[in-house]
Amino acid sequence: MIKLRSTFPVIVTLLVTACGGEREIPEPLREGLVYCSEGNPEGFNPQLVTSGTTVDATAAQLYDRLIDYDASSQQFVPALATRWQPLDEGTRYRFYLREDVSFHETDYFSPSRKFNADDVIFSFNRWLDPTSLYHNVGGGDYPFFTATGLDKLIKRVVKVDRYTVDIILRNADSSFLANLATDFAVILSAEYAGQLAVKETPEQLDTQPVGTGPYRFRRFRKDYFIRYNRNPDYWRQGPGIEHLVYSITPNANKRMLKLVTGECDVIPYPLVSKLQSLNQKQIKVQSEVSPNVGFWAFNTDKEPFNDPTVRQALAFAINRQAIIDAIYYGNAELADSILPPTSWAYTTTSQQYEYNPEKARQLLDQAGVEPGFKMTIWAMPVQRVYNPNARRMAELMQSDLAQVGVEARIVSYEWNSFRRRLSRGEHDTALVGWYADNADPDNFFRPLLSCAAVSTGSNRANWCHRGFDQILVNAISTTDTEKRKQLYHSAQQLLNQQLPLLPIAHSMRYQAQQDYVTGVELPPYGGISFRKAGKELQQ
Amino acid sequence: MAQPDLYYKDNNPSPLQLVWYSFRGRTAAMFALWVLIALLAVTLLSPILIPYSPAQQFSDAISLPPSWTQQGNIQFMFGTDDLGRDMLSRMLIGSLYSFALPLTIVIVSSTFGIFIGALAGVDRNFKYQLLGHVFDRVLTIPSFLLALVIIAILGPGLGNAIIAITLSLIPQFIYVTRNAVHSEWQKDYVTASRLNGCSDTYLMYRVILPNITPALVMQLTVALSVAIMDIAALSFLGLGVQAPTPEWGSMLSRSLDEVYLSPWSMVLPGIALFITITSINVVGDSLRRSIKQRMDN
Amino acid sequence: MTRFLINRLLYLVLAIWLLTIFSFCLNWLFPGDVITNMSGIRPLSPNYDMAFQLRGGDSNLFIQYSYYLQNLINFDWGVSLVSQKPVWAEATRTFMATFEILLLGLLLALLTGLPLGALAAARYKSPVDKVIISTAIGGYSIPVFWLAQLLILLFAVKIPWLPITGQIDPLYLIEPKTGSILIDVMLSQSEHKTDALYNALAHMVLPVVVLASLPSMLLLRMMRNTTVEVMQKPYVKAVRARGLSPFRVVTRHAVPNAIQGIIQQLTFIFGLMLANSVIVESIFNWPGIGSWLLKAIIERDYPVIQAALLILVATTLVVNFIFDIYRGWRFPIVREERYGTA
Amino acid sequence: MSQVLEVKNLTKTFRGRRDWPWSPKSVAVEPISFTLGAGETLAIMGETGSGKSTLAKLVAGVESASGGAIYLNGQKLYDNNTKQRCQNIRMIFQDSEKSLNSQRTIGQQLEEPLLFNTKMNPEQRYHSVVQVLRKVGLLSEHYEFYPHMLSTGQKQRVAIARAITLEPQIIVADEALVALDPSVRAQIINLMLDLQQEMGISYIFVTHSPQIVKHIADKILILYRGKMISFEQTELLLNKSQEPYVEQLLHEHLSTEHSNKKRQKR
Repeated sequence: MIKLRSTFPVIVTLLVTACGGEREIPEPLREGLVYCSEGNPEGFNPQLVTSGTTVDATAAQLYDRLIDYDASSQQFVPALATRWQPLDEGTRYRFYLREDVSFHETDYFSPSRKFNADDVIFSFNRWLDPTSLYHNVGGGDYPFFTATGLDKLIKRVVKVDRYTVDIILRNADSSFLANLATDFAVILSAEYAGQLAVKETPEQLDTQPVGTGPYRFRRFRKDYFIRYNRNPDYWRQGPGIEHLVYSITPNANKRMLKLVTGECDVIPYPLVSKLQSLNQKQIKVQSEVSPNVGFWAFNTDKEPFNDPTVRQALAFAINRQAIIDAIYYGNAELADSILPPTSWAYTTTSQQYEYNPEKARQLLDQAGVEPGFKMTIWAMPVQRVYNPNARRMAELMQSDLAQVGVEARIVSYEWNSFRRRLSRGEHDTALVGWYADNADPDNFFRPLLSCAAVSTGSNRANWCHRGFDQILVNAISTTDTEKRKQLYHSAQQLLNQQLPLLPIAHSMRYQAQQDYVTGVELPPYGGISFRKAGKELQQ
Repeated sequence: MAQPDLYYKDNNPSPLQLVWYSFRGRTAAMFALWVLIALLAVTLLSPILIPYSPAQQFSDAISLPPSWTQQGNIQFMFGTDDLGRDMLSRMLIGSLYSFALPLTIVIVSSTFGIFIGALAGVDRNFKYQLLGHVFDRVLTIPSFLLALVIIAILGPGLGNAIIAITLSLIPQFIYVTRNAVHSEWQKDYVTASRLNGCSDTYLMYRVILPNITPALVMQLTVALSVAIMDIAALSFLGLGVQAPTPEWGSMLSRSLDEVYLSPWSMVLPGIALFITITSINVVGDSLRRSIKQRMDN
Repeated sequence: MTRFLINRLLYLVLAIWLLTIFSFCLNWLFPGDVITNMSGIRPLSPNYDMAFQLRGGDSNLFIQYSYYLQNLINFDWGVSLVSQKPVWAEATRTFMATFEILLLGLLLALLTGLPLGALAAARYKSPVDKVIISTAIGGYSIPVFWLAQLLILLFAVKIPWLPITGQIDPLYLIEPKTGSILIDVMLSQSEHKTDALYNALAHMVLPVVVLASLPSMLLLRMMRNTTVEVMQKPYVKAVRARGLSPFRVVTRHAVPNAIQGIIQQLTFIFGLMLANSVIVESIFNWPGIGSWLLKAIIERDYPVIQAALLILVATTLVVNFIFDIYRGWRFPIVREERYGTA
Repeated sequence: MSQVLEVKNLTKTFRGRRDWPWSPKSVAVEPISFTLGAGETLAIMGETGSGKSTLAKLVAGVESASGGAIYLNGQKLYDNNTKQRCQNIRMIFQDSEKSLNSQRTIGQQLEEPLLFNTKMNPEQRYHSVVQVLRKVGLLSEHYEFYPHMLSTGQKQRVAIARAITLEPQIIVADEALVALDPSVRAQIINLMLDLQQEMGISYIFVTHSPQIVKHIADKILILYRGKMISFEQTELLLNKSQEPYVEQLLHEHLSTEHSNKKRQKR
């Protein structure tokens, strides 16, 4: 008993000191930043994916591109290429590369040379050239490049000299530079790839990445964290912190709580209305208008979703305004096209799918869908800017559908399995969305709805419509904005009538952070950039 | 009558009745029992009692607090959740999944378990002994882990969770019954009845069963609280009842999302679970004490 | 004693052997390719042929099983279907993480449950006793996940003192070598070991408290009941009549008597905590074996499911064996008991 | 006089629980043969562990023999034929308390043998039970009683009632009188002797009380470690036996009782 008595105070003091509010903030905490991300990255090479979680985790942190897009000036700005010029009537672009840029020095790789044209050639050929050594490593799918047609557009990448590269196109293309400035067109190290090929572990290129970006990869533990540390030899102004940690927290509310307890410095997609109700003074909320769309895709490969009438009927069955109110807390706009109204190619569409259960039932009868019809709604498990809570949205829709005699079952998997299964077309319908990678309207159409995107798995509706594809091709091969506008208008009308997917909302993008965090950027067409991140702590 | 009537016939309580008298004397126990009976009544009547369909969404009444608060509305006694669904209706329908379902599970698994256990208790072959020992080892694995094992094989879902919990409870019943029957079987009164020429079924149901009833009832209460806890826990983890179905555990699991805006969505299902399990535990505990008291006298 | 030990050991080995057979059978029960279920290597992977060879894919069941056992013993447990990382390495790390909070939770439960139980018994039928015992019954009935949520609400939203997820602030850059965060901090080269240690302890508070709550209530009740029983014994009454304080009576006479019962309960309690750890870990994002299993179940990651189940079940068996042996050694009557029934 | 019971080379071997399968079996009762006439009383004696209880159980059918045979009125008894045995051989247990089912009324328990061995209807059964109860000196009201409401002596009477319900030829009493205090014991013995005279029952008493043996036994069977060392008429054995073991058995009890009293006096 005496023993027990004496251990109690010890434990109590331990606890008190452990929580101890008065302690000075230890150095590692001052020098590092925790970003609570919403899911596991699929890998560490954005070339291989379209998933936002992977892009957020890698693109701006580990890598650089040839050129960047500056949203404030709405212009392309130099990155690894110091300048560039179109030649041969826009079918050849010459890039002059920056000298004295070094790749990451990590515990698994020490670069022996600086960045040069070989790295650019290697990085492009990885996805461009099916015969290149690395093309099939990691599955050989490069969804972004296939979906945007970049792999078809570029004929060849030619080394002119050590610091000059020519990219030869098959035809002039208005979206070319915009696509090069996206998060996916990253530059990898050819030297590192060569070493791995010798060691016969090529897949390490995508799991233990080496780039030129502001942070170096250090460690990834699935479901728990990704660690980066500052690249001391970064070629431009680097971050003000030593360490960057992605603490993986799929649950949106846990993320909020962790922001409140101070376990997170920055979180994406806070539930803004809830945060306001918490009334925490030390937390700042940033918001951005963001080009995105959350939608409900019908798997048009499957009966009866191959029938446009059924798709329209289901669209009439859903009370989308209620979704905007309950899921987005009003911080979103009801979508009537997959293009956000801010886009120059946007047009209002003829047919509005307002909530109308009677009409829905009527259409279903017309299409021969019996009451009691069973279907699945696949709701993505993570929170994205275009959909803060897909599972809850699915619940709302489930009860809406029940009204018209359709029994919906909600299906959800861990994010990466979910995407894998979607690509295999296991779903009836899916609640997903899209976030624009660049300012060009084409980025909303081709990755989501072109025939090419069916095979790469970013066309969740598995919808392939030759006429529609032709409109897109026509639109992309002209530089006449007025003509493009007309073409995109007709594309939107076609979509509105065919309805392979039902647009639900265009949402604002939010991010919450502790007030001492500085320099965390939300590029409008990208994930998140910690390049200029810092902390201003009062000491 | 030549013989005086010295004893009152009515005053011949059986030992089981004596246990009940002792139980009846405990205020807390009786209170808990009444709570359980009321709960059962409410559960069975819930389809009639609910004011709205549990899936109906009132888009003009999202996250409405319970009626006893300032902003509350008498129309929704327990308030509404984040999709504008009536909490009272959801709680009531939830009791079907959180109380009636475990009850059914326990009844089914106890039937199987007691039957197998009785067989195993009578037979004394070597292979049964060996099985018994291995079985003892299996029993050290808690039922929740066993249920997880089964869910891991079958995959998540309500049906699978029901199968998993039913199967995971059976061993406990087999074990308790087997041991009870086994130890009773050794006793002289069973031998005596055997020498009376009683058939095996008579031995089992009329001779031994009344003697192991207290042990079985105890095990039933334990199993019921375990089953309620397990199904709630599995649903909480997303392995049991799936999202929109209003089960208390799954309601709790999603309530964390709403905790700052509508704390009642977390408090109400939690309290319901807590009261149910406490009542069962109090009843079980009092029962055990009554039996013990009976034995001591 | 030797015979008792051998007997117990035989049953343990038998049970574990059956477990491996069960685990082996799981490969068939799970949907999909058997070799993939075992090794985590997908049929399209270039390594598949090798895995097929190594696991005896074309031979009969018995040979396959022997390969399976061999791989099991060599700690070649395949790779995760999802992360393609070796299962065994992750299994040991997650196991250690779980074991850490389990042990601390058990310790906390003993340190709170036993003294409180003794106190209640010493003040038998007084208000103190009644308060303690009703708290115990109530505490025993709180669903752990609810308790965890209430604590999160309290410590995250109302008084933000304690962190609510993970093992340690990731900025301390502690690499998960063993999996047990305290050991990892000790082993690390960090210059801020003390700070890191405090931070890790703070992270542990909530999971450990939640995990300890239920066993603590169980121990409390059992300690109280045993003690009250002992206190009713004539010899104890006699000692008390001589003027020994109730407190001394409890420590001198009741505690030693209660220990056997407590050790018997510990087996049960350990299993209970292991089961609850699945819930606690997933709520507090503790990288333990429970949350690992849970994710694997949801992601249908068969090699991981198998490994986690194997380890969880084997652990309960082994712990049960250890407590059994200890009881047999410490209280010879137990050894007789086991043989006594015909 | 014709022999009611004839036991020929009855044997019983056990396998101890603590033994491994390959260890040799232990022998509880070595081949034993004896006979018992109608209305006779046989006492089986021996030290603790000599196998006397086992022998009684073999005869009563509680346990099955490993070898040998039992003949009742010249008919062989089979293990699986419980009816044949229980109608003719009944047993009274060492502890009446434990041999009664605490959850059932006296009446229900006494009805059991009637239920399974006769074709009586419920009313007949009730009357038969009441009659038996009266016979052993209990009241008809006891029909509704539970065992815990009776005294030890009354329970013993119930046990006897159960034994005589089917009017058997033989009653085996396994230390049935040990637990009783002397006055009750005397009552019970007298009751049993009365019943014997009335119904012509043969008794097999397992006991180690020489007093009782002298008082009631016609024959004595003495066992030593499973072996029968003597089987004689009581007077003969008492008078002429010179064997020290037998001597000790027949007088031990007296002397130990004596020394106990002495010790208590101190």
